[in-house]
Amino acid sequence: MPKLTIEELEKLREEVRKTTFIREQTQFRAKINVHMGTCGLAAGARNILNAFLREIEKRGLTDVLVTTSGCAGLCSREPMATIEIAGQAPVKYVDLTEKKAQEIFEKHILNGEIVTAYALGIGSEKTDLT
Amino acid sequence: MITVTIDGKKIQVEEGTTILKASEKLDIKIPTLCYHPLIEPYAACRVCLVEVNLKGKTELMTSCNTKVQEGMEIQTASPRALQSRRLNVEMLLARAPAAEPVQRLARDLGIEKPRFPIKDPTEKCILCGLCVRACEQVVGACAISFIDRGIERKVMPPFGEPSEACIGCTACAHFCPTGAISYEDKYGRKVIHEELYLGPSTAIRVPIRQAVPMVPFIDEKACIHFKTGNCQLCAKVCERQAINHEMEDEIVEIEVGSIIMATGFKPFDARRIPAYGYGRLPNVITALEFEHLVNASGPTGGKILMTNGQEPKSVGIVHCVGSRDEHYNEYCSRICCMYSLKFAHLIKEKTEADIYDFYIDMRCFGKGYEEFYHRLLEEGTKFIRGRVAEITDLALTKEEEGKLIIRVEDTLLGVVRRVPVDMVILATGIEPSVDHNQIAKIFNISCSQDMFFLERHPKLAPVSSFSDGIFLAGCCQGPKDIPDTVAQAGAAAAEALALADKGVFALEPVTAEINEELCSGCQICVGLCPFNAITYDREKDISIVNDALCKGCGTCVAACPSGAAQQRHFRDKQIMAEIEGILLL
Amino acid sequence: MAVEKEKLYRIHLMVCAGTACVSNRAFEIKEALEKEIKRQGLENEVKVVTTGCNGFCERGPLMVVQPGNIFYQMLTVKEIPYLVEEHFLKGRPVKKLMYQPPEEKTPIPVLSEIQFFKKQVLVALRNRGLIDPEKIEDYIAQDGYKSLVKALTQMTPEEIIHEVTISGLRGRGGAGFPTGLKWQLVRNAPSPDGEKYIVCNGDEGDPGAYMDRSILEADPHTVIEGMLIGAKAIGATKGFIYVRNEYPLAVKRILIAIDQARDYGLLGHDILGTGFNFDIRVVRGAGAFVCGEETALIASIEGRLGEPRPRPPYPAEKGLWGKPTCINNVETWANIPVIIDRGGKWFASIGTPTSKGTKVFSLVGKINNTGLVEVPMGITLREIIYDIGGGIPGGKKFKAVQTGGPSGGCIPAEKIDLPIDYESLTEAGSMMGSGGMVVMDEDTCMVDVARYFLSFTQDESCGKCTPCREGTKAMLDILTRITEGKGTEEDLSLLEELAYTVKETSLCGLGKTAPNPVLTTLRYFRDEYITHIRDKKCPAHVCRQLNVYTIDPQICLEKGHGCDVCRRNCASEAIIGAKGEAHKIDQSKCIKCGVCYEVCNFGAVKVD
Amino acid sequence: MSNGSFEPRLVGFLCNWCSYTGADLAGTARMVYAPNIRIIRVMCSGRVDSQFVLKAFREGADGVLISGCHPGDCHYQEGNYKALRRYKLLVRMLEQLGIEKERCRLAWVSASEGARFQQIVNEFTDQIRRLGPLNFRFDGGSHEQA
Repeated sequence: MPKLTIEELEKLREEVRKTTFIREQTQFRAKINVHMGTCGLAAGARNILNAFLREIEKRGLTDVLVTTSGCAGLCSREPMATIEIAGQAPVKYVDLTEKKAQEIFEKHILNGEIVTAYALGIGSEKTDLT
Repeated sequence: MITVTIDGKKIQVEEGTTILKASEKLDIKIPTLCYHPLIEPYAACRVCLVEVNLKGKTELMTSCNTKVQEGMEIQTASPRALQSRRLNVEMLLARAPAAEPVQRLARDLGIEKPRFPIKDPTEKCILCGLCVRACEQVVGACAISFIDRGIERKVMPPFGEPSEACIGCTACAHFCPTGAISYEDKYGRKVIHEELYLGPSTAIRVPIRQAVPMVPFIDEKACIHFKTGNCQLCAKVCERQAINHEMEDEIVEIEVGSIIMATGFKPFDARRIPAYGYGRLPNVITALEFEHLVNASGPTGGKILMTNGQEPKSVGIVHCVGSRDEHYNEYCSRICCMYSLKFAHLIKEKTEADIYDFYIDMRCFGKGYEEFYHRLLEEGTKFIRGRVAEITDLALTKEEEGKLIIRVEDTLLGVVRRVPVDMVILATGIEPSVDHNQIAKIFNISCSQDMFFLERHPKLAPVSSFSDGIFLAGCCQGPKDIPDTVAQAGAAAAEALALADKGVFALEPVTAEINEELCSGCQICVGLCPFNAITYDREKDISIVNDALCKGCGTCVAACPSGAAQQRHFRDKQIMAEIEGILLL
Repeated sequence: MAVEKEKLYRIHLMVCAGTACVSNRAFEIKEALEKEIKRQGLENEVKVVTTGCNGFCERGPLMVVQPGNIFYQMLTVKEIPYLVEEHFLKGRPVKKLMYQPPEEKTPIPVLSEIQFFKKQVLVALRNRGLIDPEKIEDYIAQDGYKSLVKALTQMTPEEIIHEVTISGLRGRGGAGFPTGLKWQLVRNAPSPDGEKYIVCNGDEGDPGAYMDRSILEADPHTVIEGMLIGAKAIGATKGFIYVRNEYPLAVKRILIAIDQARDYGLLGHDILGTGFNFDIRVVRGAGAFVCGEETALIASIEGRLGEPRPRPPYPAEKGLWGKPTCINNVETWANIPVIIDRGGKWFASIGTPTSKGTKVFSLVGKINNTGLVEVPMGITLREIIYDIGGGIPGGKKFKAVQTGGPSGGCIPAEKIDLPIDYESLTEAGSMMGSGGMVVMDEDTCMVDVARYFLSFTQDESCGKCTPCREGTKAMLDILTRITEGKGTEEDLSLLEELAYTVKETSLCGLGKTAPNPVLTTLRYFRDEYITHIRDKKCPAHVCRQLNVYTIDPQICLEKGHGCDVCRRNCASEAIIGAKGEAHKIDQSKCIKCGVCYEVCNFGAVKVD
Repeated sequence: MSNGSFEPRLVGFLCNWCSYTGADLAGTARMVYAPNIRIIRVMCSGRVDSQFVLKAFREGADGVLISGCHPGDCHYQEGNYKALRRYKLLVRMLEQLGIEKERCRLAWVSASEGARFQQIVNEFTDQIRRLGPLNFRFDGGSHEQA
């Protein structure tokens, strides 16, 4: 382990923070909820989840929350995920693939426009974001 | 300088002085237990607590280590200080009831019985740590320390076994205020007969009270500094800083013009006469031992006591022990008669004992000596003329039980008597000192038959020896008493001064000389001369005599084949002429 | 340990691995979690992190799920599979594992909502539950060593000391000596060869106090950073952390932290390239309570017998090996980085005019929420005991609280609204001390409490000075006699005289504070002493020798039908009666051991 | 020289420090010893040249005594040792000259041994008396007065 100079220390701080932010972050700008019921998992929800995680990792964002939840009920259109920007109504996307997920991430999460092509519906039960 | 008031009295002291020292200056006594002036204050016993008021805040502080500060008002016996001191002493009394200083302090503070349970009534240790700190700071051996904690705390060597670090200096025992540490008395007093040297009590001491000069010396074997490199307390307390542990014995060579031999004598060893029972029978002592006994600085402080500590009722003094006797020394030691009379007189003065004096001839040769002898007669000393045959403790009759019986042939009554006495003094004679022969060899002095040094001439040169510049004084030349010794010493000194005063040293006129024409340079004489007075001159190929070194023995002259070497006043021609003259008749 | 690229996980499980939880099988729970996560294939998404003590020890073993700050407590290995699947896979937090306040019905999922944590203000314990103490990177991520950089590069020693002085920080070891002033003293003290030392006092001998341990276990780096800043301020050349050997986990973690700090160039030679040299060595204490006292601690580090020496000279002038030494408690050092980071003024904004900042108390005894609480100075006892502590278990009445461990004193229930700070506690006869807070309810006998604490200090007295060695033993004998009913009136006055003298004349802090429990219990609960002495009775039935055990014949017959359980268990055959009959106790034989009272299921045995 | 009894003529070389003083002590102590001996004082027995002994015999001496300090006592440290060596060689030479070995004797007498000196001289005189006169005179030719 090389001896750190002050700059290296600061760089290391940023580096590590990128993965430990979730430990104390309470407010998030956006929340991605991948539905991982047994059917979702079978349909490949895990890859979608990892895709989203890689997107966050690539951009080093610290204000996007990724959670999973149980089956949303529409097993035929799995894998599904609900994207919710703080203050806006959540949007549920269906029949996701990794590529679609990246597209949704850039358009919806980063720029805030909803990708209606893949969306099933807008607005569903309210989740609080604490 | 700092000014403080102690018990109302104002005093100025240097900075850094402790309250205790400042109080001592005002001779206010503050009790202490774990304090010792030569050791760093430990402030453990808390008995030296005093009430101190500084800038409005009053507190109890230990006076042994707290340094004075400007404007302090100290009360050494305020009610608050007294109350806390009393309770602490009471607790200490419960821990160590047998500790004598604590008992004294408790009495002063009005404590009869401690209100706390007494665990061990014989306990003396008050855990003040003086022994531990002395062993560490003063001696430097660190052999003992505190072990365990709280109420179980005790002073122990490691694991309770005797520690190798201990050098047996007993410093811990001396520093212990309560005598809790006892030590096996190795350096105690010796019994009076075996050895006069009574063992060191401290490492630095004056040899004996009458030592000249009366100056202490350091006994390296007993001194802690030479064992651990520490201590040096004597140097610390000596105001004149006269002690320097670095000094060592050194051999000093001094060039002198003349030497006065005053090597003294050795008392005759009374053990060589088994019949007299010296060393075997108790209370048979030699004259020198009696001298030590009767001396004020002696073991009994001048009282004449037997080994059992009581005064003898009867004393026998035996003359000519080892003198005037073919088996031992034929010569008379001159001094025994007179000091025996002195002893008789002293015994008469100091005790009620009756005194028997066994003599052959009473030799009172000096001024006023005879008159002293007559006084003794009047005082009632019983004089018996005869040589004592034997001293025994084999009692034949009842009154002889437990006494020493002196068997003597009383030549005046013509009968053999048995005189029972409590104590016998053997008037031992004088013999040449122990290393008499080595000294004689070193200084090349010849000895007379009785092995004392031989003077050059009994009448013409009584104080000079055969070697020029070496003079004799005192008993080394023959037995004599103090007046004679002093006189002879004066004479020897005068001779030496005369020699030195002249500045010129008269050589013997009989030195050898070598005639240069006759000398063939054979160098026989060079190797012959014991004084290396002859040297070979290479250029002239002849030998030359150095007049200053030549002692004039003439050995070279006799050996010279060519007669080149001649001795002044003893030339060959002169001796040949003598031979002729002497044989004319 | 190369800095492998940190992977982004979506969930971090902060499993508490403080000594308490570890002894509660925290590590088994961790393994169960990891096994389960692997089985569910979540190993790239869910990361298990072991942290230092979370504080809520009552409810161990604990886990906090981040993000979301979900608090799980009293976990058992059995429930882990269900938990992993339910919460981490399906995202539904498990209600029955959450904390549920005794009276209420609905559990509280989020940690910050829980009463125990709500009123706490974390400064010294800021990183607890957030970082893995054995990873320096976690600490650095939490702004670790940021203050050190600021101190080394932007601040002069005088500025640092100024900052600490205006912060009003006072020693958290117990004496409460202003830290800024102490640093200034050590900085000014001359040292011929320039050697000066700083020491972190982690001896923490008080029974029931374990905040130093939890700081060393949870966040060792904050102590190191604090000491580095102190070293720069004072000009110290070497540092020592003196930790009790009875804290093996703390020793292990502080050693790991020191090695990591050295590897990263934050300790040793030319720190962070600034040319500043400073190193720290850990010294393990041999378990003597007296070595918590600064001069005894110095003696212990020097390898000598651990016993205090008279002062002055104070350690600031002549301490370790005769050099100027600054000794501060673990918690004091832990506050330093925050003060430098957020400024003295911010720190001074917390607490009371005379006692600034926060204090960590270890809340123990008869309290529902046993654990470590860090509260701002000035908080009242009521808030600590009821709001944070969750009140007294079993609905018992609150009687008193002992603060400051064996050197502290008892504060009676009447003073429940006493704001806590150095002066208020001292005025009440107790002292802040290390921060131990033992809550006592009506079933506690104050005489026995005094006896217990005194037996501790008596046993731990180093025995050097007479009052402490002999005085504590004498006081203990008297108190023992009183609890055995043999006490007399004179005993009481002698006890008071002893207590006063030992407090006044002892050489060091141990002796000076040992009588506090006695003095405060005498001051507030004198009546209990009187009942023990005159009526030979112990109201709280704690002093068994004073209890009288009798059997109510009626209950014994009707309810118990003479079940004979008590007779069989009575060791001294003091109970007479055959099976089926009412039993009786022969008072002459009864040694008052209380076994019959415990074994009788029908409450027939009465204690008076 | 009455021919009734032969009175030997003896010559004694005495070292100044021991033997000569011993002889003097014998005198002061009124010890009587045979007058036959004529004493020549030399500084040390080492000074006695063998020629002196021969000269004495030639001049009519019947016996020659050389006397020095006891070994180790010599005032000049080694003089008497040298005398002892010369004496050993001398007596062998005397025999070759027809002079009985006993006629020349070497003795150690220290300054205090007056009695011993007396006893040596008397005994030496009787011995020589028993040996009878030497008559070692050269006939024909008088001694040139060297």
